Amino acid sequence: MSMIFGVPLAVLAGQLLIGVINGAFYALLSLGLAVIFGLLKIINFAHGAMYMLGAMSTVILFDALGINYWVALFVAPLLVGAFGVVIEYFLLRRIAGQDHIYSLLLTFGVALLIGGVLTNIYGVSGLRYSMPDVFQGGMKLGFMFLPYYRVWVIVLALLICFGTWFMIEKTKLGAYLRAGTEDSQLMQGFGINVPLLISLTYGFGVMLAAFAGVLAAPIYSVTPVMGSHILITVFAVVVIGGMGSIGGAIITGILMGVIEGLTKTFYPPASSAVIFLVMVVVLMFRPSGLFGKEA
Amino acid sequence: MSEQYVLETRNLVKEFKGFVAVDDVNLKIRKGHIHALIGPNGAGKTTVFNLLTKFLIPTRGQILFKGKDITPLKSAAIARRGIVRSFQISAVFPHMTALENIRVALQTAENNSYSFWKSGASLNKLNQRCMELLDSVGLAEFANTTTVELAYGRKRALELATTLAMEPELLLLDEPTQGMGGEDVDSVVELVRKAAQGRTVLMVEHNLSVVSKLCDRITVLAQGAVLTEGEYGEVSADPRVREVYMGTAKDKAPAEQEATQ
Amino acid sequence: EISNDTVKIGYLADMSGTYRDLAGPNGLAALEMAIADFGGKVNGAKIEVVSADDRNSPDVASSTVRRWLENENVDMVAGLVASSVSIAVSDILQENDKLGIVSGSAASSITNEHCTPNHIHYVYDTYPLANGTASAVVKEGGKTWYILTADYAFGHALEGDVRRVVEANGGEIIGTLRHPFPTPDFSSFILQAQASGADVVALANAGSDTTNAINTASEFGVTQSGQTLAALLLFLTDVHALGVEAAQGIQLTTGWYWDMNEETRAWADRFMEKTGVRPTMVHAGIYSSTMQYLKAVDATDSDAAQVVRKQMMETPINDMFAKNGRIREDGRMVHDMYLAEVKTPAESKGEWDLYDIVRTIPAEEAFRPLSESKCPLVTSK
Amino acid sequence: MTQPVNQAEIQKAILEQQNADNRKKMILNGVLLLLLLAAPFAMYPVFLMKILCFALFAVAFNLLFGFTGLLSFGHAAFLATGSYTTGYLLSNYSGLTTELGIIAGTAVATALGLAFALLSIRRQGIYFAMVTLALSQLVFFFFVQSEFTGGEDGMHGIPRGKLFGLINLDDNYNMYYFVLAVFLGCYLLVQRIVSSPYGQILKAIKQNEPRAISLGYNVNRYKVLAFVISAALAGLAGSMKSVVFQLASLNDAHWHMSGEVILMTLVGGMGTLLGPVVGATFVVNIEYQLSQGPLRDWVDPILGGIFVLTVLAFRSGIVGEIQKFVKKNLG
Amino acid sequence: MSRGPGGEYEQLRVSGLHAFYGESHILHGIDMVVHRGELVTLLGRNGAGRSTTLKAVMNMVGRRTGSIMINGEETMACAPHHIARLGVGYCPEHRGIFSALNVQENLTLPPVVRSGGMSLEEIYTMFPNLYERRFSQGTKLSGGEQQMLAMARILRTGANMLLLDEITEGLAPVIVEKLGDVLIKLKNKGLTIVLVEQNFHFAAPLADRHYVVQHGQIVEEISADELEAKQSLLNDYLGV
Ligand SMILES: Nc1ncnc2c1ncn2[C@@H]1O[C@H](COP(=O)(O)OP(=O)(O)OP(=O)(O)O)[C@@H](O)[C@H]1O
Ligand SMILES: Nc1ncnc2c1ncn2[C@@H]1O[C@H](COP(=O)(O)OP(=O)(O)OP(=O)(O)O)[C@@H](O)[C@H]1O
Ligand SMILES: [Mg+2]
Ligand SMILES: [Mg+2]
Repeated sequence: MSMIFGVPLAVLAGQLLIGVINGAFYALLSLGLAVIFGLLKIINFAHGAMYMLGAMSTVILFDALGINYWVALFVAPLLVGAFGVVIEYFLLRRIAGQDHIYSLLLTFGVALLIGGVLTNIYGVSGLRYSMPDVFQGGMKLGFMFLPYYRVWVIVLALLICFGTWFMIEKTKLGAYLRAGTEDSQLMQGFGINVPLLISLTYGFGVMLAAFAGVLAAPIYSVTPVMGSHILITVFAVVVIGGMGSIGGAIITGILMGVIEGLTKTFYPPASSAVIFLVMVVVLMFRPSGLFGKEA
Repeated sequence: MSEQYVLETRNLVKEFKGFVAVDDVNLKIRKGHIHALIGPNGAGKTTVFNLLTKFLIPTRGQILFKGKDITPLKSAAIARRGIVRSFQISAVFPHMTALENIRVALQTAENNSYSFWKSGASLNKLNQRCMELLDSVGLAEFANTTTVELAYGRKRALELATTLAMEPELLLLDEPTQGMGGEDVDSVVELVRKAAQGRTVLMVEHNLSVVSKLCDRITVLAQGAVLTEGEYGEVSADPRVREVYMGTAKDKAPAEQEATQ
Repeated sequence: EISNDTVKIGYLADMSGTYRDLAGPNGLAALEMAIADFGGKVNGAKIEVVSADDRNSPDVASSTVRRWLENENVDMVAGLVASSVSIAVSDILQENDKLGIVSGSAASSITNEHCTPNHIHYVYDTYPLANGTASAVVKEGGKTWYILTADYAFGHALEGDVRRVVEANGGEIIGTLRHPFPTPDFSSFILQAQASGADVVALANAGSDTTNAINTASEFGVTQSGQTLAALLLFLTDVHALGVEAAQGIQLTTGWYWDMNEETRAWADRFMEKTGVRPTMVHAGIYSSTMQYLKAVDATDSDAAQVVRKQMMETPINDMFAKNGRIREDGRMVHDMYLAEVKTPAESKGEWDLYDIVRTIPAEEAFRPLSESKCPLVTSK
Repeated sequence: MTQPVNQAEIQKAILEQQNADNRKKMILNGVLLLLLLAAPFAMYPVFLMKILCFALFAVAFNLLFGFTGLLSFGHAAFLATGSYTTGYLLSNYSGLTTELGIIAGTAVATALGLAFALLSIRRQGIYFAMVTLALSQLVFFFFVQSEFTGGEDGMHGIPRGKLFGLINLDDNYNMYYFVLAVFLGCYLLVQRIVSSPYGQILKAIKQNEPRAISLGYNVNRYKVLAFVISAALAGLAGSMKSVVFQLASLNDAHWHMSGEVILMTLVGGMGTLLGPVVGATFVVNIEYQLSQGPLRDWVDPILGGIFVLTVLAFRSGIVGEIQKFVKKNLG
Repeated sequence: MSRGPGGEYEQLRVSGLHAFYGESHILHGIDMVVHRGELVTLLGRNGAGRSTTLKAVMNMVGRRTGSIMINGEETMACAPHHIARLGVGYCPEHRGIFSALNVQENLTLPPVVRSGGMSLEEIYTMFPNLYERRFSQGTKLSGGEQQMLAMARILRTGANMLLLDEITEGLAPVIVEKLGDVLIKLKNKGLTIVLVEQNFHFAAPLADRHYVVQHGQIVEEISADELEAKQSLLNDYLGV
């Protein structure tokens, strides 16, 4: 069997595929973050918490009301999205126009609140959630065994990413959003209900995170802390892609998934640090990220 | 001998992604002149300023200051050589007092701007000079006022005073009277006239009455290129200039020239 | 005699972080149960409890414990989960010559390099974990091993112990992989483990890393493809979170299981009334160790660290937690450990009916023999 | 033009203003000093030292954030570098007197600070924050991997040793007054820096960078210097901390620590001198008191609530709000 | 009832308008009326409060008291985004070009509020620069080009009352001239225009009436025909 740096080609192929899948997952998470920062200039440190809420609510909806995965796929993100709107309306709105740092502090506080409360109710060892039967098993690709669920994840994630990108970059609504965040007062002067727009945007952003949460529920251990681990990584993705660049977030997400995957093969201990190395290097040469507009 | 020219540009070009904003511009600014750069909107005036001060990097061409090539220098270095600009929108340090604003400029001459161990009092020796400069623009009484609280016109005056504090040999003014009306304009004209003593000034200005009152020489830019150059009389007489810039202002003295359109 | 007529116990544990569930608030409940069962008084002296969250931070822990010992004359510190915390606290205990009982930590170094005459390590450590599981699995024919190791002290220690045991029993380690802590997604690592073709995939990690790995392993059909999955540190709460669906068949070593006999069940029922969940081995250990401590205080009518420790060492432990357990001079409490196998969905008759006890590992076999000890208390002899 | 005014008078007024401010500063410093001198008799010394260390850390951070306008999200790296270096040296070279160990720790942190600065200083706003974060994550990775840090278990039993080989620091009171002296020294230094000629330039850069450039200032150099000083002080804080607690752990290097110092600064009041000190005291206290009390399981949510409240209700921080109040009501 | 004494339709009636920015009290009781098809200017020195008056009409200032009627409808209670829907087009003092959008997007951004606005073609023929630069980032335009864009933008919406703040600022005379013609065209189309101008010489020949603002109050109302008579008075107010 042919080798690369002592790694069988077959294994490498598998790793790449896995990388792309995790990448799609990062893309979905960083997309929400990019939408929220790019359009609202809010540094959403509650993003991890929202991802966690998405997963937790999927499990809780099932345990409490017997709501199954398919329904949860819609209901959970909507619930979390609504929650996001509430947060925007009652908290974030009051610090509109203030320095980034305040939104960071505020959302970080919110994240601590949510995480802490849930920890006290559900503990940290995780909630049980079993995978829908249709996804049991997987396909044998010769070089690896690919669970059906991972296929589902990548397809769905990419669809949503593209849809979001199109809505923001190519539609009138998107234009309103982009402009409204620069000078909301003037936009209102043009007759556009910016406050509503902003609430909905934030709601939508966290909805994406929650959606990723639902996708994660069957495969990762669902705990109140699951979000805080992934938060910083996702931030790195957004920065490398260029803060606020929607397309950038998506492409970089996948890219990072692959790079991380390769690191996991060649030097596993560094797999959590490599993304930051990439970030430093990228920002050396492109001050506003791979796809960011020059500041 | 190019010594009589403080500033020269040779075939200066700036392109933005294919779009040529400044197209092969050759400027010659005489020592001691007040030189105006006029031209329709988007002609490239501000861009030229940005190139001269290195806020933008020229695509091609040379910039000579007192005969020396300064094209490779950085913004800060150029400022220290004695080319200082004022901005199209007034640039001040909003949360410092008027006096402190000037003092920051004066500190460039001192060599204490890195000494973080010295006490603030060590700057007081500059106050005298600050006051003189403030007085020269009629802001002495506002010395201790925080700059945000100054009215628009006064901010511009302060900015000018700050610029003067640098003892620049060449002063670049981008639309110094913009957004001003009535007597404010006149006062700025007076300021510039004062400032120009013993200096060279290059200014962009759309208010033709100001140009006609102040400037010794005028260069007209259009679509990035030099259209013509000369004294106000010649330039304003030039039909091309009228067509692209002044408009159908018939044979009228500049002063009342805007008064009736 | 007992200092200022009170025996004061400080309970220090992670109350809000990653280790919350294996000791945490319920550990305090266990401690209080012990005191209540003991009668609330010892030799007429009243028993007080103070408690704090160590936030998994040695700073917080040490400033808390310092104040307890130096200003609030606490006599004994219980709980102690994160190894960084336990080691930091043991230093302070020695300075002030007070007693500490470590129930939650896994690091075997606590009674080895880091041993002091002022603390006892009660429930388990990495040595028996590796010992129990590894030797058993090798004996069942798992000859070639691939180890997924959490890339920090605990993981490295566990990996080392496993390597020793496996090779001692004629097995072979054909690959190890050190993954960052924590790792949200294990698919890449599991894939490499599968590619290695090893008989056994061992997990030298803990908490959410372990549960994530097991989840992914079952998703990628590790067991179906004929490999054995061995988790070296798995708590009841983890298995409960995984569910028998994903965890079935996994072999693991535990110091105690609630459903072993009448005695354990009886206590577990009382515990459940109080807390709503079944106890982990740590909870049981906290109860047992506190009892042992109070008995010693009672017998010696003293709360001086050395006196009590000596007494605790001299009296063998026979309660619902351990039979013939004893505390060695290095502070290690040695007792029988158990090799358990997670039940299949078919076998499991309830939320908490999770383990089959496959084999009992005798105390002397389970723990690191004193002959190998680096503890000054032992070597200086 | 306005009627001629007497310049001399105005200048006098300005100077008097300055003196008045200085007097105010003196009085404030005096009060602070007295409080701190008396504190150990009222409160537990080790705990006080913890507060001082974090206060110093926050002061260092605020020099960069509050006074230069640079948000570093990687200051934990310097704290940790300071504490690990000092810890390692003191544990392994018994000949070393404590102060030397501390100086060494600070030096290494300073060097690291320079490296960080050179790599990050050209980045603007949020990108600057993120580069510093990334770099500190790499440093964290290094500490996790290296043997000498003891990884997760951390570094323990660091000897406090003798100051100048004379004063025994195992005595909490000696230790406290040593920490206090260092803290006050740094506090005054920062106070000086802010009002120094250099401080003026920093102020200017913070308020209008392009203008500062056009006046001929090479702003990046000034920023780098500010960053390095800040890193040095942060490192010093770490070194002191490792000596006080006799341990160094990964918590110091974790990004949460970088976050915590931001919180301390904001809660206390960024851009004010006393703010970070008050903020640190407040946050450390709250966290500590809560983790002891009946609410110990609820520390995180309560902290979260406090941050939310801070941002919504008093954004300029405790000190900032007080200053506002004073300005408004007492002229 | 929205019919003034003269019987002409009252497009805008401001009475007793006070406005505040936080603590500072800027407008002290503005009273003015603008009839349909009129072009009215607000003259005054820097800081007099003219821009603020327009902002107040758009409900863009901190706090307001008094009354603002648009088409006879009281709007003090209206949310900002409802005002435009009443057919009001606002061109702000500092242009408000969006950097996130290119020139064309900027142009087409404001929603059309009424029929009869100008088409893109008409606009581009009026401002060739904009056509030339239509795909470059809005804020990359020159100062003057941005000014044109800001003006052109609202001509598209078909608003029938325009509030224009310093639209000639920084424009070359030739463009200023062109703008003059545009305003006359618009006026002839029956649009109502409130013009804030520094450049009196530009405003004078266009306007039907002038309001002079000082310290947040209307201190003088001058109709076009009185202009000669009151010229000197005006010069005092404006300090020309
Ligand atoms: N950063 C840039 N990127 C792309 N195009 C630019 C940029 N800056 C300026 N331009 C274009 O270059 C041309 C010249 O701009 P400049 O600002 O120099 O004009 P100007 O002469 O100052 O006009 P005005 O008198 O209106 O200020 C304009 O067409 C403008 O759109
Ligand atoms: N956002 C604001 N906050 C506080 N005060 C303001 C604000 N905007 C304007 N002001 C003040 O309100 C007063 C009136 O401002 P306004 O812009 O209406 O003047 P103006 O008549 O438009 O003059 P110009 O626009 O030529 O400066 C000025 O004193 C100005 O300082
Ligand atoms: Mg310009
Ligand atoms: Mg205005």
